[in-house]
Amino acid sequence: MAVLANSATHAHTSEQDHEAHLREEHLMLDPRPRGEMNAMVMESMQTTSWKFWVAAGIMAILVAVCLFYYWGYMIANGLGVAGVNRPIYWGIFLVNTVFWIGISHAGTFVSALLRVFKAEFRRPFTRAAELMTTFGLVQAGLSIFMHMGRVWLSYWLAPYPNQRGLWPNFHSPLAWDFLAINTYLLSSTMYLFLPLIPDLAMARDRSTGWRKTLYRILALGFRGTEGEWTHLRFAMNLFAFAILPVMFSVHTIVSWDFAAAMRPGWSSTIFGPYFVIGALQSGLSAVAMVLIVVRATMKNMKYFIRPEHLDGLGKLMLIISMSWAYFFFNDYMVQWYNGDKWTDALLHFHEEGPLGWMWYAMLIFNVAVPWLTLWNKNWRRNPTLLFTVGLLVNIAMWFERYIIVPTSLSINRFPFTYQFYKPGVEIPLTIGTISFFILLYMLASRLIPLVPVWEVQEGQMAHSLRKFGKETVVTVSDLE
Amino acid sequence: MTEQLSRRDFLKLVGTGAASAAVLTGCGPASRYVTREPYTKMPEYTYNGQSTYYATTCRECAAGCGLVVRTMQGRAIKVEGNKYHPVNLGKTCARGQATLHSLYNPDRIQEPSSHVRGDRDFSTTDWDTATGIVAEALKNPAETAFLLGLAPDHLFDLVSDLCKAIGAPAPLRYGALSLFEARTTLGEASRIVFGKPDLLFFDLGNADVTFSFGANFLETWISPVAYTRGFAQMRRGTNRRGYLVQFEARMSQTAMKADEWAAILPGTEELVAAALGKLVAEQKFGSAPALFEAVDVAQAADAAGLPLETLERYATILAQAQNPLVIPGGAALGQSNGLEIAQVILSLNALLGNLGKPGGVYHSPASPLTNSYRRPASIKEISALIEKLNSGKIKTLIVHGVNPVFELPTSLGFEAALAKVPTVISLASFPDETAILADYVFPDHTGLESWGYQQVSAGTGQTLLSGAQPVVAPYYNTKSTTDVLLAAAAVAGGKAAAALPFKDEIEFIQGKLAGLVGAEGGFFNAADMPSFWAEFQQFGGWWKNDPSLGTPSAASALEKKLTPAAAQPEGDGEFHLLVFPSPILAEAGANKPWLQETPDPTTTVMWNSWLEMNPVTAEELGLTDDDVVRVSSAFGEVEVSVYKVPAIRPEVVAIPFGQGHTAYGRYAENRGANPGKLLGAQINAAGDLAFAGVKVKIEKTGKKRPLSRLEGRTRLEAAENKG
Amino acid sequence: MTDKNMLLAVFSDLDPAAHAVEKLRELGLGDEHLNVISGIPITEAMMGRPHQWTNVPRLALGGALGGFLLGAYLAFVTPTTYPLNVGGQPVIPGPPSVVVLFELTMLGMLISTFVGVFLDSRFPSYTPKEYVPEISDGRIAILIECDPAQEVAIESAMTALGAESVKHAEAQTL
Amino acid sequence: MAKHNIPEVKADLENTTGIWGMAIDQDLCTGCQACVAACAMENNIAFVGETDAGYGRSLHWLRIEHAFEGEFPEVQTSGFQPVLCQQCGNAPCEPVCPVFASVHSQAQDLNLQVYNRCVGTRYCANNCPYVARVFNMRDYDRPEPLSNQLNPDVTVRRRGIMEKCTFCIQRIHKVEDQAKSEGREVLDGEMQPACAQACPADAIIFGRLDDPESRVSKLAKTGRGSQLFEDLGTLPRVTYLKEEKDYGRLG
Repeated sequence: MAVLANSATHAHTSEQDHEAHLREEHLMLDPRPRGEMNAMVMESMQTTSWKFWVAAGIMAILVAVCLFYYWGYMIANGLGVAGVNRPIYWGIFLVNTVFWIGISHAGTFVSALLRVFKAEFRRPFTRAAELMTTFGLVQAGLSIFMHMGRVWLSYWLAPYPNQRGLWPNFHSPLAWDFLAINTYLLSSTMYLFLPLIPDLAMARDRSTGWRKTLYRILALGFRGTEGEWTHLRFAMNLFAFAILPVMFSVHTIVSWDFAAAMRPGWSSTIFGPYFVIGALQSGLSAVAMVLIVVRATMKNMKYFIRPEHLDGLGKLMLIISMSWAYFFFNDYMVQWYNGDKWTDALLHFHEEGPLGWMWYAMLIFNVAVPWLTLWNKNWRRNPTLLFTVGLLVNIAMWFERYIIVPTSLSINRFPFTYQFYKPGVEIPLTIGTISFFILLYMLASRLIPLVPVWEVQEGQMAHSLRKFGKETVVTVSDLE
Repeated sequence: MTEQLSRRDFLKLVGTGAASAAVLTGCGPASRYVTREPYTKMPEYTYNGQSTYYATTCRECAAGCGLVVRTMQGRAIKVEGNKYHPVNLGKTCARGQATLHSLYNPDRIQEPSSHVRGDRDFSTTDWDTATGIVAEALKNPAETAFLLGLAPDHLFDLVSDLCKAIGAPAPLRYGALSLFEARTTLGEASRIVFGKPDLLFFDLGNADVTFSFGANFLETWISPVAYTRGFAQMRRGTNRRGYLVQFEARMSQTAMKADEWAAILPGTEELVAAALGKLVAEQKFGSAPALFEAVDVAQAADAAGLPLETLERYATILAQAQNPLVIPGGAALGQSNGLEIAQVILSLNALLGNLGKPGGVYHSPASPLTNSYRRPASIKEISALIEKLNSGKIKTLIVHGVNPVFELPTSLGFEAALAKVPTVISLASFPDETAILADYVFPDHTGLESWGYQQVSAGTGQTLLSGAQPVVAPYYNTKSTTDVLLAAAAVAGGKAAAALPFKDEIEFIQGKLAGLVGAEGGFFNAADMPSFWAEFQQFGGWWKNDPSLGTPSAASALEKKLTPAAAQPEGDGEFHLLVFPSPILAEAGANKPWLQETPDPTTTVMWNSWLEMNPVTAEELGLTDDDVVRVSSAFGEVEVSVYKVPAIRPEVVAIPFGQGHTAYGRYAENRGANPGKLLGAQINAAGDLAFAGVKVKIEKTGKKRPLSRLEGRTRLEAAENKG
Repeated sequence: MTDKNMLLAVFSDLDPAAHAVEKLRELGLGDEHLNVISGIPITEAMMGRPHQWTNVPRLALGGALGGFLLGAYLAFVTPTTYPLNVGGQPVIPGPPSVVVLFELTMLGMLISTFVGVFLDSRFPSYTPKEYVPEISDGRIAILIECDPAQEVAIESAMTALGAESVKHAEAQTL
Repeated sequence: MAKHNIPEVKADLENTTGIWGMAIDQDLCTGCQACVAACAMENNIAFVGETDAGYGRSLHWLRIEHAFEGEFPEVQTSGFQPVLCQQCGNAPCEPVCPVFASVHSQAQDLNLQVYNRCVGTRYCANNCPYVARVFNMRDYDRPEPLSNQLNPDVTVRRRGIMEKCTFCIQRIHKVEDQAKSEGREVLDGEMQPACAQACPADAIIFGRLDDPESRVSKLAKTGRGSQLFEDLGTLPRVTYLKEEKDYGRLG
C-alpha cells in the first residue's frame, strides 16, 4: 500500500540519492506489500538448515545433561554438591537468577517502553525481545528452584494456607519475589501473546498440515474485525503502560533480597534502581546479541533488521552504560564514605581479594568498553563489534552479580567464619540454563513469527518523506 | 534433668532397690542377680516416654569423672555429669560427652573372634572357646603377661590378685596420657622431695598466683575437668582474681587462658624454676637456700630465651603472692632431666611455703581400697617387658584397655616384640592396631556397658571410689573381661581358681567394697552390702564428705645442693619437637566421629593432624599453611601439613598426638600422622620417656594437603581486628 | 432475519474501502449491518465508522479492583489467621503490604485485560466464519449484511469503488 | 481476628528483658569444646566429615572463636568466645523467611527454627549477623548403630534444612512442664541447656532474664557484660562477660 507522500517532481539527482538512501536505511521507509512480507516471515520460520538442527541437538543434549541430570543429581544429594557453604549461603544460583531476570527486563523495556513512547525503530524486533523476557524468566525461575534446599516443597511459597491457617510470610522479600516474579512471568507471557494473535492468524492463513492446526488453535479464531482490533489495541496499550511498573518492581524487589538484609555491602538504599539499570544493561546487550544472531542466521531477516536497529540499540546501550556507571559509583561512593569497618573490609575484599580481577573486569567491560566503542555510529552499526560489546557487557553484568552475591557473602562481621566460594554443580547448571534459553529461543524461532508483520506494516503506513524547504525528512503520522 | 534427692527419699529408695534386687534375683543367668540402679526415682528399664538415668564412671580417661547417662527404652541417649561426684561435680569434657560414640561405634568388635595376625577378617568363636584359651594361659603363669590400661581399676585389681596368686609377673598398666603426663616422674619426685610417692593434688582453685610448667591442666593433664573447675574458681577468686603464668614453648590451650605465656625453650625448665626459686628466696628471705644457690639467673634466662627482666618480674609476682602455686606438667617432665625438674618445682613450692595450705600442694587422698599410690608403669618397665617379649619368655600376652602398637613410641620396638609372642589376646572393643596384630580378640564391653570401679587418685580432695554400672544392656555379644578371667580361672583350677572364688564380676566387686560397708563419713552410710551396693550404683560411687588431703613435708629438700642444667635433647635436627596429646582426641578419641569433628581449641583443625610452626620459621623454610612436610627424627619420620601459628617459639615445632591410626575403625584410620614414630627411647631418671627432648628435621615435600579448619582462611588484614 | 445475505467486499486500499463504507451508508445500510475486517489495526475514524464499544477497560478496572482486594486479603487478613512474631515487626507489616497490594493489583488488572480480550472477542472460537485469507495480506474487507434485493446494487457500487472482489460471504473454517 | 500479644512497635521490645537468657564468662571459658560436643550429642547434630567440615559446612550450633594477635614473642589471644544463636529479641533472621520457618516464640521469647517448615532458601542465615545458623548440605551419614544415640526429643534433620541453637528448648519445655505440674515457678538453675550443663568451668550460665534475682540476670548486669553487635538493635539474649587480664582484680 502506498501511503507515501509524493516526492517533489523536480528533484535533483542528489536528492533522489538521498531519498534512496533513506529508504534503504529505514525499514519503515522501505515498504513492501504485506503479502510479500508475510511470505518472507513465513519463509524465515520454515527454512531450516541442517546446521540449525545440529545446534539445536547440541543444546538439547546440554539441557538434558547439564540441566536435568545435574539438577536431579543435586536434588538427590543435597546442595552439598554445589559450592555453597557457611557463610556463603547464596551462590551462583542466585547470580543466575538475578542475571536472567535482568535479561528478561530488556524484552519488556524494548517492547513496552518504546511502544509507550512510540519509538518506531522498535517495531520489527519487539517480539524477539519479548520472547527473551519469557524465556529469560523461565531460566530465572529454574535457578531459584535450584537454589532451594528442599525444592520439592517449593509450593509452600504459594499463597495458600496450611491446615493450621498459616499463610506465607509476606514480611519476607522472598515472598514478594514469589508474587512479583509470578506476576511478571504471567503478564509478560500475556503481553507476548496478545500482539502475536494477528500474526498467528496470518500464519494460519498461509500454512498447511500440522502448522495449520497449530496456528489455527493458537490464533483463537481471530479474523481482524473492528471489534477484535479495538479490544486488542486497548489491551496492548494497557499492557504497555502497566507492565513497566511491574518490570521495575520485579528487579527492585530482587534487589531488596539483598538490600533488606543486615549485611555490610548489601544494606544499600540505591540497590533498587541500580539493579534495574543493571538489568537493562545486560538485557539490552542481550537483545542486540540475539538480533545480530537472528539477522545473520535466519532467512529474510536482513530486510527486517537493519543497521539502524543496531544503531538504536547501541545508543541505548551507551546511555544505560552511563546510567549504570552513575549508579555503581553512587553505591560505591556512599559505601566507601560511611566508614563502617565491615563495609570497608568488603570493598577491599572486592578489589584486592582473590577475585579482584573480576571487579576490574566488571568495570572495564561495563563502562570502558561501551564508552569507547558505542559513541561511534559506524561501530554501533557493525554487527560483529556490537555483538562483542554485548557479550562483554553481559559477562561483566554476570560478574557484577557474582561480586554482589557470593563474593560479598565471604565477608561478614565474624572474620573467624570467612570462607571462599568454590562452585561445584553450579557450573553445569549454569551451562544448562544458558542452553535451555537458547534451545527455547531456537524452537520458538521455528514456530512463532519472529517479526510482528502487522506492526511493521502499520509503521510503514505511518511513515513518509516530507520536504521542508530543500530538505527531505522522515515524517511519522500518529495513526492512533 | 536429674532431681534433687533428699536423704529421706533416698532411704525409701534404698528399700525399694533392695526389694527389687531380691525379686529379680531369681530371673536366671541371663539377668544379673543384682539389677542396675537408676540415678533417680525412675522405673527401671523401659517406660515409654520416660528417661531413666544411670550413674556410672567415665572411661575415656583415667580421671574417673562421674557420669549420669540418660537412657530411654534401653538406649543411652546423653551423657551428663554426676553433680554429686567429687571429681567433676556435674561437669564433663568433650571426650566424656562423646563416650556414646564408643558405645554405638559402628566399628566395634561384636563377638569373640580369632584371626590371622594383621588380617582384618575375623572369624567368630564362642565364649567357651575363649575362656578355654585364656585358661590355658593361666595354667602357665610364668609365661603369661598382662598389659592393662589406666582404667578400669577393678580389672587391674583382679588381675593383680590373680597374678600374685598364680605367680605370674605383676600386670603392667600405662596409657598414652600417663606417658605424656610423666606420672611416674611426678610420683618419684614426690617420693624424693616429700618422702611419699603420690600424684599430688594442686589446689589451683585457692591459689592467687599459679605458675605452670607445661601442665596442660585445661586439656588432658591428670584430671582436666577437676582442674578446669579449679581454674574457674581461681579466676573468680575469693579475694582477687587468680593469675596464671604458663611456661612452655608452645602456647597450648592452657597457655591461651594464662595471663602470661612464658615461651621458654624446651629443656630449660629446671634452670628457670631454679632461677625463680633463687629470686623469690632472695626477695622473701634475703638469701637463697642451698638448692637454688648455684643457679646463675642471667644465664638461666638467656638459656630459656626469656628476658632477664621478665624473669625477675615473674619472681616478684610469685614472691608477693598470698597463695602461690607452681605446677609441674608433663611436657616439662618429659625431658632427660625430668626428675630433677620435678624436684626443683616441688621444692619451689616448699620454698613458697604452700605445702598443705589452701592454694598449695597436697598429698592426694588415698583410695578407700588401698593405702599406697599406684603409679602407671614407666617406659623403663615397659621396655623391660618388651625385652622379655623379645626373649621369647612370654608365651601369652593379654592386652586390655591400651593400644601399645599405636601408643608406644615406635622406637621401643613393641610391634616387633609382639611378633615373637606365640599367643596374643586382645580384649579390645575396637579393632585397634594391637587387636589387628593379636591372635584372638575377646571384646570387653565398652565403658557404658560395664560394671567396675575406679580408684580416683587425683583431682579431688575427697577419698573417692567411683563406681560404674552398665547403663544399657550390652549391645553385642561381648563379655566382661573380669567374667572371662573368673571363668578361665575356674577352668584352669588350682591356685587361679582358689584366688578368684567369685561367681561373677559383681561378687568380685562387692568383695572389694566389703570394707566400706558401714564406714563412717561417707556420702551415704549403709549397714549391709545390698543397701550399700544399691546406693553405690545409684550415686555412682562412694566418697567421703570431707576432704582428706595430706600435708607434704619437705624437711630437707631445700638444703640439698643442686647444679641445675638444661636437658640433653636427642637427635641432631634443628627443631625441638613438642608432641602433645590432642586436647580433644587425647589417647583414644580418634574413632569417635564427633570428636574428630570437634575443632582443636587452638588451631580449630578437625579430622587431621598438623605441624604447628611459627610463621617466621615457615618463611625461612619457604613453607606456608597446608604444605606437607616430612618431619624426621633419628627414629622415624612422618608427613604432616603445616599450620602457621605465631604462638610457638620459632625453634620449636609441635604435633598433636592422637591421629595417625592404621586401624581403629573408619573414623580413625589413615588420618593424620602419629608423632609416636618420631619419639626416641631416651628416659629420665624416673624411667619416664623424655618425649619432649627430641629434635627433628623438616623437609619440604612439595605436596599440599589442606587442613580442615573451622576458622576460615579468608581473613583480611582490614578485618583482622573485630569489634 | 432469516433471509439476509452476507456479502464480502474486498479492497486493496484504505481509501476506496472508506468510500465504500460511506456509499453503503448512502445505500441505506446501517452501521450495524457492516463490519470491517483488516490485517492491520485501522481506527474507526479512518473508515468513518462509529466508535467500537469495548468492555476491556472496565474489565481491567474490575480486575485491578479484584486484585487489590485479593492483595488486601493476603496482606491484611492472612497474617492474622495465625499471628506470628517475626523480628519484632507488626503482624500486619506496613511497607511490605504495599508491595503485595501493588503486585496483586497489577496481576489482577493484567489478567483481566487479557481475559477481557478473550471475552469481548469471543476467543477462542473455531466455528466457521466469513473470511478470506487475503485479509491477512493487507486487504480490507467489508462484511455487508443486506436484503437479497439490495445485493446487485451493492455489488455494482462496490466494484465501481474499486473492490477487488465482491461475493457472497460463506462461512469457512479458518 | 485472632488474639495475639505481638507488639506493634519495635521500641516496645527494647523494654523487654527477654525470658530465657545466657551469660558467657569469657574469663572462665577455656575453649575446651565440651559445650560443642555436648550440644552435638543433645541435639542430634550430624557430623559432616573432613572435606565438608573444612569447607565451612560443619553443623556446629556453637563455635568457639579465638584469634592470635601479634608476632612472637608478643603474641596475644583474643580470648575464647563461644558464638551461638543469640536468640535475638528482634531477630533479623525471622522476617526474611518466606514460609515462617524462622519465627519467634512468644512463650519463651526464643527464636525458633521450624525444621519441617523449612524449604531451604537460606535467607535467614544470610541475614544473621552472628553467622549462627548452619545448613544441612547433604543427608549426612550416621552409620548404624550410631543412630541409637539419637535424642527422641529433638528432630533429626535431613538435607536442605537450616538449623541452629535452640537453647535446648526441649529441656525448657520439660522443666516448664515439670514446674507447672508441681504448681511452682521454674527454679533458677533448674534449666540447663546441654552446653551450660557440660561446661567444666561453669562459664555458661543460663536462666531467666525476667527474674532479676536469677544468676544470669545478675551477671548480665555486671560491668563486664556486653552483647555482640548491640548497635544492630537485635536485642541478643546472650551476654558476654569480657575477659580480664588485670592481675589482682577484686572478686
